[in-house]
Amino acid sequence: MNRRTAFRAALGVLGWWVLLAGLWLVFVSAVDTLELVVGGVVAGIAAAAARGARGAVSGR
Amino acid sequence: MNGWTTAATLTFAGGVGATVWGVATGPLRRRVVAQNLSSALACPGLLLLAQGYGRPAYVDLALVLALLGPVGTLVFARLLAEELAADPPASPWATWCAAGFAAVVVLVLCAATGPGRAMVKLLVTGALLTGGNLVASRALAGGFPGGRRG
Amino acid sequence: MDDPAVVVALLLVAAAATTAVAVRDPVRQALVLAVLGLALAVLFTVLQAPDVALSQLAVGSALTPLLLLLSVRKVRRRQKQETKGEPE
Amino acid sequence: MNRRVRLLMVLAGGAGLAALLVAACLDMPGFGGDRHPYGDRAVHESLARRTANTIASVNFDQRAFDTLGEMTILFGAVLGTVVLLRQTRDERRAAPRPEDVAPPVRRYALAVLPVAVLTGLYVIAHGQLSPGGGFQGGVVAATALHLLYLGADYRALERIRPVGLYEVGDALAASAYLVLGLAGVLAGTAFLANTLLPYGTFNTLTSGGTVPLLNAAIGMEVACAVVVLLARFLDQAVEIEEESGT
Repeated sequence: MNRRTAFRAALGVLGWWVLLAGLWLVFVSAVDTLELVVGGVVAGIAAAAARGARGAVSGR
Repeated sequence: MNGWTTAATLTFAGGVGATVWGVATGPLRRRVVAQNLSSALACPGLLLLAQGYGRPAYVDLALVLALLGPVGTLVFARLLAEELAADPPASPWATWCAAGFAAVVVLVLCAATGPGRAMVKLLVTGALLTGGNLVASRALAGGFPGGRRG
Repeated sequence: MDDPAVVVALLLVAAAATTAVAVRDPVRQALVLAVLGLALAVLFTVLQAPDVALSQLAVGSALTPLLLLLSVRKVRRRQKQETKGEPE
Repeated sequence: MNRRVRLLMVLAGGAGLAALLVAACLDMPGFGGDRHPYGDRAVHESLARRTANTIASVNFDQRAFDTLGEMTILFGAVLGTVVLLRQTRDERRAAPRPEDVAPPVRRYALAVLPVAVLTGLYVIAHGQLSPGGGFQGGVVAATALHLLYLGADYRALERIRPVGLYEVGDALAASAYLVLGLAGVLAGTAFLANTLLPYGTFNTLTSGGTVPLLNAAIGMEVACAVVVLLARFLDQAVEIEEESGT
């Protein structure tokens, strides 16, 4: 993996994180600090899953 | 009973009732389409119930169904690919009708909810449902051209 | 019992459950079971039990069909192997 | 004791049970009535502990011991499946073959997988606030992973699903539930008593004392258990075949 593909992968994960954190904000009924922290962590987990899935499909 | 729950009851009686009949009779190609339509019709019904009971938390039910209903149809499309390749289902008419019905219900509910995060949640649910059902219907009609292998 | 939604949901469950018993082929039974799960989820929702309905949706819509169809596939593969006498 | 005596005993026992059931049914409150002695008490208790979702309060606080039993049943069932569906000596593993998938189906699977994982975790985290909880969310998250099998093939799923790790996660989550229960004993109250943590503000993520923590433990346990269960079924259906000529 050279620097260019690593950069693109990081960009992809970041994009997924932003999208999923936004979805979390839409799902929850009331927003507070803890909700934001938990949402950020959960969106990170889901973004990692998205990255892993893409890698598993294309890495044949 | 109010207008929303009446609409939901009619959806369940007419739509889901018809899919129970469809899944119980006929060749396999009709049954898998009926299974796909059942989640496409039950999900708007659940959204209508959430509005009718005045409980926004019930929208979570429709959200989970919008995610997992099409996944269930993909399971059938994937594992019955050989049988379905021999006798492929073609139902653009019914699928588009169900998708249109879901879209109308979601838009009406959005108008009733008013702008806000709750409206975006409804729109996300509707997009996941219609997109998922269209893809699942595509998968049933030859989404796995290799037949059953891995 | 005077709520039409409850009556409709009960009738749907009764029809789908009877069909699930009457159908003999396991593949078609799995299809009916998926719709039966949906009808049960509707029944639980109109009876104001959304937690149970969510459990039913989570398990019934994708997990149960997957387990059933994988079992059917294993059995069929073994039958095919036995009739051919060699692995596919 | 011959056949006839046994039959008579069964009939007598069955008749007694039927009589008791009928007597109980006759004294039940009417369907959809407004008298709910147990419901009123459960709602009162759950509000006293600031748990918005009464069902979560019943499952993880008032009757948390029942949930421990249910978790043990799932754990044992998965353990039994792992033992029964193992690879025996006269079976061999064939490498799963790649699968042709139509591009829209593959794109859909890759796009929905993270959204479904997020939704599963959302359902687990908000178990004490809205419908849902550890079991429902765990099943949704575990099902989401298998979109990779549906939208691609088994080799892709195997790459992101080390079964051993999920087995460890299953056991760890089950132990976490027990440890949370024992913490109550060490704190001087009772097993699984909800007295350890402050009850928090009503209708926020921290409300309900230990309910969110028990929900998280159950969520992890169920998600890992479902992944392990499906892994055994998939192995049998896709990879394991009998030796030829046996």
